[in-house]
Amino acid sequence: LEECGRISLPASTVRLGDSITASCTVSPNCSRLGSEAQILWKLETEPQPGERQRRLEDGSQESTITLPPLHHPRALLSCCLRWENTLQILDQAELVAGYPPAAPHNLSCLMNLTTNSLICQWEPGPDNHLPTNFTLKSFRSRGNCQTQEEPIPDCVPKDAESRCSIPRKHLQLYQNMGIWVQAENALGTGKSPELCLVPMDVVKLEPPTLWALAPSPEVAPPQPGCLLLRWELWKPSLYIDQKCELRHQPQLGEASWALVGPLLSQTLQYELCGLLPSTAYTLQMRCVRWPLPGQWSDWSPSLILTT
Amino acid sequence: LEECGRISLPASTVRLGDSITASCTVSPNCSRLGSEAQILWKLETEPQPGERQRRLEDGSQESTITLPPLHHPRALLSCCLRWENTLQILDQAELVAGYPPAAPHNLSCLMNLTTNSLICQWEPGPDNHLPTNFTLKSFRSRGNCQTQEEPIPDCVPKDAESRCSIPRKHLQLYQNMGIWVQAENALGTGKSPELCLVPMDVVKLEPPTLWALAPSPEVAPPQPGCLLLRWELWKPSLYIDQKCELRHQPQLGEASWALVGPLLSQTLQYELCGLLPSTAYTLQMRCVRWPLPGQWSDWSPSLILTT
Amino acid sequence: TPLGPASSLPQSFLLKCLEQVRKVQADGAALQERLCATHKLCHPEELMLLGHALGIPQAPLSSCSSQTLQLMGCLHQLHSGLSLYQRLLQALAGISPELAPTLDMLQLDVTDFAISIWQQMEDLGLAPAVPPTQATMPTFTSAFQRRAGGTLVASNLRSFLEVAHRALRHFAKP
Repeated sequence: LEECGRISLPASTVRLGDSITASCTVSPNCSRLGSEAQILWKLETEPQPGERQRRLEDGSQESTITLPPLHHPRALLSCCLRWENTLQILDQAELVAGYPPAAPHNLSCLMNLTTNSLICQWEPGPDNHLPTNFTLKSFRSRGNCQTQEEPIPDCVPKDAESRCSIPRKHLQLYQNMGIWVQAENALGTGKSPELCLVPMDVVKLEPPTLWALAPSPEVAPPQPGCLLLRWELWKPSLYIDQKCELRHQPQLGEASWALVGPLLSQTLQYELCGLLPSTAYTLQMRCVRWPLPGQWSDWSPSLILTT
Repeated sequence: LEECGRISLPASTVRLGDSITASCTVSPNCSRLGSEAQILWKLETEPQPGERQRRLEDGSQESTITLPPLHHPRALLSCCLRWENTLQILDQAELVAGYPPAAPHNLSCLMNLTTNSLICQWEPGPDNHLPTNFTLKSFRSRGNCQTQEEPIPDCVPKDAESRCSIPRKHLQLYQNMGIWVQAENALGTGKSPELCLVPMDVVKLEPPTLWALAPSPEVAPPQPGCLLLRWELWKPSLYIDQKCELRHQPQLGEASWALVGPLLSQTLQYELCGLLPSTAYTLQMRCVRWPLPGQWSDWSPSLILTT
Repeated sequence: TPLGPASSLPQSFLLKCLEQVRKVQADGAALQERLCATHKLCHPEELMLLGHALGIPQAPLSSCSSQTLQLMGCLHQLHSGLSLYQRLLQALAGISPELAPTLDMLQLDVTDFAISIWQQMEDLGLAPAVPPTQATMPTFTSAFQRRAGGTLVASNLRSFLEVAHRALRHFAKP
């Protein structure tokens, strides 16, 4: 089969605002007009003037055109021929325009003890109009991530999510690791600033569970203006030494939270005093890995007790 | 490494109610008791009497036991040895008991024009207590499925569902195909009765959409005791010739449905008369492929109009 | 007293080790619970004879026991013991689909703990140049033997960790 017309482009992807020079070669027998076939260009539906045409040795015609700066991420370029007062499309090419990827930013990671994976998320940066692949890259390191030991397999996020989770089997929970995000498209690569962290130091704790201690034979009823409490750490974190904080405020009125802490992470019974008598209080608690480094858990759901 | 003790079974899966004979061979140096090691059997936690023990040429001991009929689908058999007044477990085997699969029944198929697949479902039959694989098998046929032409790839349902969908690319919509379900487990195979159908003859139509025709310059208001209606076929079935049926009943009271049909599947305007004046009516419509064979669609959602 | 200068070890290292001991203990307990629930292997003492036949090696912790407590010797034994358990757990691969996730988690945490100790010994210039001779691993020829082996290894690991935990708590005392 003889090629009828063929567009060739220096690159199929250019930067927005750049202009591009294209050429179209039309073979002689396809045009059947003999030598003087008149090649025309269209960008989307707009005819494009200013093409330069020449005959090649093999008798085919070659037209070259420098298009105006591209301002649309996608544009359809057509190479056409005037034939029996119709405009015949011989070939089409999609012009793709955009920007190199910005460096992803705000990279942050948390170690999830339920899924046992390190979950990192980031801001991808402005839309660059081009298909862009994000990859979470990491490596193990002895010191503070200056030297790279074994690399860890790339973490490829699921369809266009700006988060990725590194499974437990690729992690050494008590060693330093360097982490960054790489964005890549047809026009270049962007690299986020590098994080250096120890997975266990960024464990995300779930809050403890707070309970009222019902008076019973073993448990004397609370003094006036006091409340009897009990709490339990989040089960998957029992092996981690923690300290906790309690905050309380009268349920009604505008009083701000009063903070009590640090509290031991394990108590069977705690008497909270210094409260207004026969008043309903909202109580919440949170814990943090301690004395080793860690992140505070969220505040627990409220427990409402009346003195 | 010397095999300490090894249970051998004629088959790891037997029929519920059958009894099974097992043997356990204990190598001499494992027992270190010299010849007279006393082999004992346990089924779950119950000691099993009645084993027969003999010495083999190589000095190992072999105990054989015929167990009582099995009435549990799963049971753990242990070969043990008395040693320094403890009972040592040398080997364990899980006895699996059940029934051969019953023949699946109530096989029915519908051609879904949205997913463009033939969806078949069946009743698996009683639980046979064994892991059972169900496969939907089918073949193309010229006549009424007496002769088998090309087979169609097996359709394996997703985890234990009793339905499977054969994708469009395996179907010839206007040809006969034979379909049946095969159930298979360690004790045998069960085969459902065979269906012989033409996919297009079992198309499942979605109901048409019913509208009231608002009076307008072109549309004269309805006569007393009449209602002005319009309906449209379900879009994906427009290429199929259909006939439709309308049913109506006064919204209040106990009157049963009145049926109007057959109605042409395409009308821009329909006047329904013979109704009680100023009465609220509930209207529903359904359609069926016609004159070619097909399945009635469900009744459409109700349209409530007042004469 | 045979006690080495406990203070030569950073407090954060000792606290990390204590946390890792508790983590591995929790993983080990989970494996034992599942072996009992899923395969009814609840009593290691019922599997002594099979254990002898399989030849499951034990890890010495003499330098960590209270009578002969010796810091650096204890670290060495702790590291080689953990390496032994890592290899034993590896040999149990294919134990059963239900137990595989629990076994993997235990093995990963034991490996992490061994690395923490090795790196601290390297930082102190105490890591042995020649790797210690490795005990031969038992070969398990049936699913039952892997489960029985798992029950014995988990039980031995539990006692190993109890001694290690007491020693580390002692070293960590300010």
